[in-house]
Amino acid sequence: MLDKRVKTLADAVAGIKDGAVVLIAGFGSSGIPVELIHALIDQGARDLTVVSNNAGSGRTDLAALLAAGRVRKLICSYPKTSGSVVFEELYAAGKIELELVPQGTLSERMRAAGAGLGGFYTPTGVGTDLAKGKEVRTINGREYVFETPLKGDVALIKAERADRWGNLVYHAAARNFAPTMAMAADLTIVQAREIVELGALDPETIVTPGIFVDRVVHVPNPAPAGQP
Amino acid sequence: MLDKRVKTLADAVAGIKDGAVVLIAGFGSSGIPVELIHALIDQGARDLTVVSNNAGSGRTDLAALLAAGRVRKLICSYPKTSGSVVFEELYAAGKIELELVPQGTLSERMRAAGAGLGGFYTPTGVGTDLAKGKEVRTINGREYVFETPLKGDVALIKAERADRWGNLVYHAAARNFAPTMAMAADLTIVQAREIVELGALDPETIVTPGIFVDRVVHVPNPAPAGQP
Amino acid sequence: MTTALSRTQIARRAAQDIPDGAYVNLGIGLPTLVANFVPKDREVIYHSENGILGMGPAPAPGTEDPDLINASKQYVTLLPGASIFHHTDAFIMMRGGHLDLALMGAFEVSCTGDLANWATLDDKTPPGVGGAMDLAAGAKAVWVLMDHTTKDGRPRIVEQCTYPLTARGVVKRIYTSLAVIDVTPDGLFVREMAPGLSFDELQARTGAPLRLANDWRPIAID
Amino acid sequence: MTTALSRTQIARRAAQDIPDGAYVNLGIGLPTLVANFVPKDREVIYHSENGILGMGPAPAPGTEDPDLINASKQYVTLLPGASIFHHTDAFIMMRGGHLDLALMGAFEVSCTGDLANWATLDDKTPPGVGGAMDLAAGAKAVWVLMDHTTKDGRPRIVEQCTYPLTARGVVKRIYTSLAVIDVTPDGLFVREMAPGLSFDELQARTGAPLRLANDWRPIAID
Repeated sequence: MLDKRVKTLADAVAGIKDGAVVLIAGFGSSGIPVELIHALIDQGARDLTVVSNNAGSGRTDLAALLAAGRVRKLICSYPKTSGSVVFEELYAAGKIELELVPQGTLSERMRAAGAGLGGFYTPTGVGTDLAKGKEVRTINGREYVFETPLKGDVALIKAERADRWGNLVYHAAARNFAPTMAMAADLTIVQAREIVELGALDPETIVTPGIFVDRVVHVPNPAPAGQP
Repeated sequence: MLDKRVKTLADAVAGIKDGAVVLIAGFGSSGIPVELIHALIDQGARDLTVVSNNAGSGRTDLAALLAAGRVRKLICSYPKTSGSVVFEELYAAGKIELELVPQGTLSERMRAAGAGLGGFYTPTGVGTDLAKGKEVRTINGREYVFETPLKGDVALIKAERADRWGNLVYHAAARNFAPTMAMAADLTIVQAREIVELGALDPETIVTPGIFVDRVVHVPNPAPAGQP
Repeated sequence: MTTALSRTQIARRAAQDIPDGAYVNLGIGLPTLVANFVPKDREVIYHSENGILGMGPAPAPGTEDPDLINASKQYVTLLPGASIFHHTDAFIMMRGGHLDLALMGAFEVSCTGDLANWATLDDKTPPGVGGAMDLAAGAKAVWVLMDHTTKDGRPRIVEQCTYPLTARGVVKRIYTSLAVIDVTPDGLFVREMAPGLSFDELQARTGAPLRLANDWRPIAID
Repeated sequence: MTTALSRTQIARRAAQDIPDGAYVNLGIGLPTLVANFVPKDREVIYHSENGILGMGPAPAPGTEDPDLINASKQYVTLLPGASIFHHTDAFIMMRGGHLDLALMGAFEVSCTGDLANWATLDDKTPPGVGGAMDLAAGAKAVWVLMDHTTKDGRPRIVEQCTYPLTARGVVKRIYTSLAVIDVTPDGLFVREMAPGLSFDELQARTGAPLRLANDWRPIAID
């Protein structure tokens, strides 16, 4: 029987190693897997590379992971949001490495990893500082930058509903990076507000097929992200 | 007001030019836009390049377009299916050009066109006849073939339901190539079994957002593909 | 006396030019205001990089959904016909040339349409690029909305950008506090000027050569 | 007297090795039969390249849906937990290493695991590749099911393929009418042989050197 449910948040994040590349879904405060991030803090892995669109807000969730000194490097598109005080302090103090990636390239690089591709050419960033040192190729008269896959050891995802095969649907625009991150990591861990019977999700409206998911934990009342 | 509905099949295919690259959705007999193909035959455009996974079956729809001598070249992954007699005759007689592309590469090349990418590296086909003459690059110790975007002038799509903004949902596994082809063509034309009021489709379960669609025509009782 | 346009007036002016039925992405800040002023008889479909097409106005107080926000992280609603998709698909729309218009703020725009709007020259605060480079590279047209000069009077429209570039040669039109300017292969053409402003005054506050269009007119401010 | 396995028996034998909970793609032809013989206490999730995960058995007569077919264009059903997605996503699963197993037919397999199963040497009939190259390149493991020799007795397991390649070095295990053979970095290891067959007889019908595993056993045919 295929059953991806685990009982506790500690079970969900068990085995994440020091030095892991951790993809954390969410955009601003939407779709942030707050409880999984706090479980990761409790779990203790350090020297992490975190890939997430923003850099957290306030003092909880991603900001708390940063504040705990667990993150060596952040790969993101927009670290500077209202309330991203923890990141800004660490950055000003030279205590965290930042790889800034255009948002579409960030998402596409993770997709490439999940899709088994070796890389792709994008027009995004041509002629800018973010393309410095990268191969540029003219294809059909237009310049493109070569970008490589960005693979995660782990992905942390927040879903609205899941079943025991790991099929997922999301709430409103909370899905954002989650479907792509789910396919781009070796170990995809999901917190779901509701766990439903197999067959309860309409096959035609499942957003993330279970093949991309490894563990599902039930978090019925998820906390909002970035709260004090 | 944004209204992509057109009244007739003739209106739907109006303006398709000789020499056009036409993406035709469907896999086997599922998801084939039969009525749009027959409208294209009536419309008269010739010297077409058709991109479709198979080569038609029987004497209707895609097979009828081939039989009418309108197709100069077929780009597909699997032309040899039960009933693909018309294509086989043309092929044996040297009357049609065939570009055979691995199915995942076919789909990914169209996606690249829709996504504005200049190309990608895939492990598919390395060391095979289908990679002959193509650039091969070793990335992180693995060999990949360079593949280029495949853009359509036109895409013909069959959907289950559409609204006036061109939002689409499909029936069962009939969606197959349609969502990718819809984004890869300059002019995406849809036949929908049902046209619903704006707002009737659940925003979270729309499969093809209307931004990828240009024209929608109502075909309430679509004929099955490949019938005699 | 010249009356420079306020930020609201810049947004209001740009809003008049958004066509009916257009797919539009509104950047963070000033461009976000534009939606408030588009004539009500036009149906404009707003895109947000986090996976929304068909955004409606801000929700009534108490009905906000934390999972329904725009790129500026403000609460939004969905219009009938809206669709939700994931980030990678949202950027297919942006990078793949499917959006008719991207309205963006800028630090500087060059006379050849180079855009600089993502990074300052300050090393201490972390830079943020977001979706700016994807939009700039991929939208069918990029319009910039910005004050005509910096707070201390230096021009933002320049021969060559001094700020780090977002993309080269992409800006088609500039709406500033003083003028509406088209970026063309033949240079910068002034289509409209703030009431009371002379061309010489405008040129003096601009860091690149301007040409006055034959059919120029004063910006209509209501 | 050796009794070679029938096609059904090859499928039946391979079915015993499919693990509980595996994501599996069954190629056109012989592999498609395998699903009928997997032990009922195992939950196997079948993938189809046209965008289905969680296919169930053939539908009852009269309940067929022309839009619910597998890669062999046969009518299928959906199990509870099934999902539908588009072609490009279906191939992400195949190319991206998300499928545990791909079972495929073959014309030839080489002793280093090269696979040839998409094109004959005949120029007159059009070749068809379908998803074979994507699956071969991307599945975590590729198992081949085929007759041990051609109809006229030539070996299909060879030093080097004479048919056009589908992929190099991808086949991990071969189920034939005469044997179950593992492809390893140390060569071909015979794990099982058809009842009554001697190793020398098997080697004689094989175009590449075989080694007999210490723990080999006769194929159990029920």
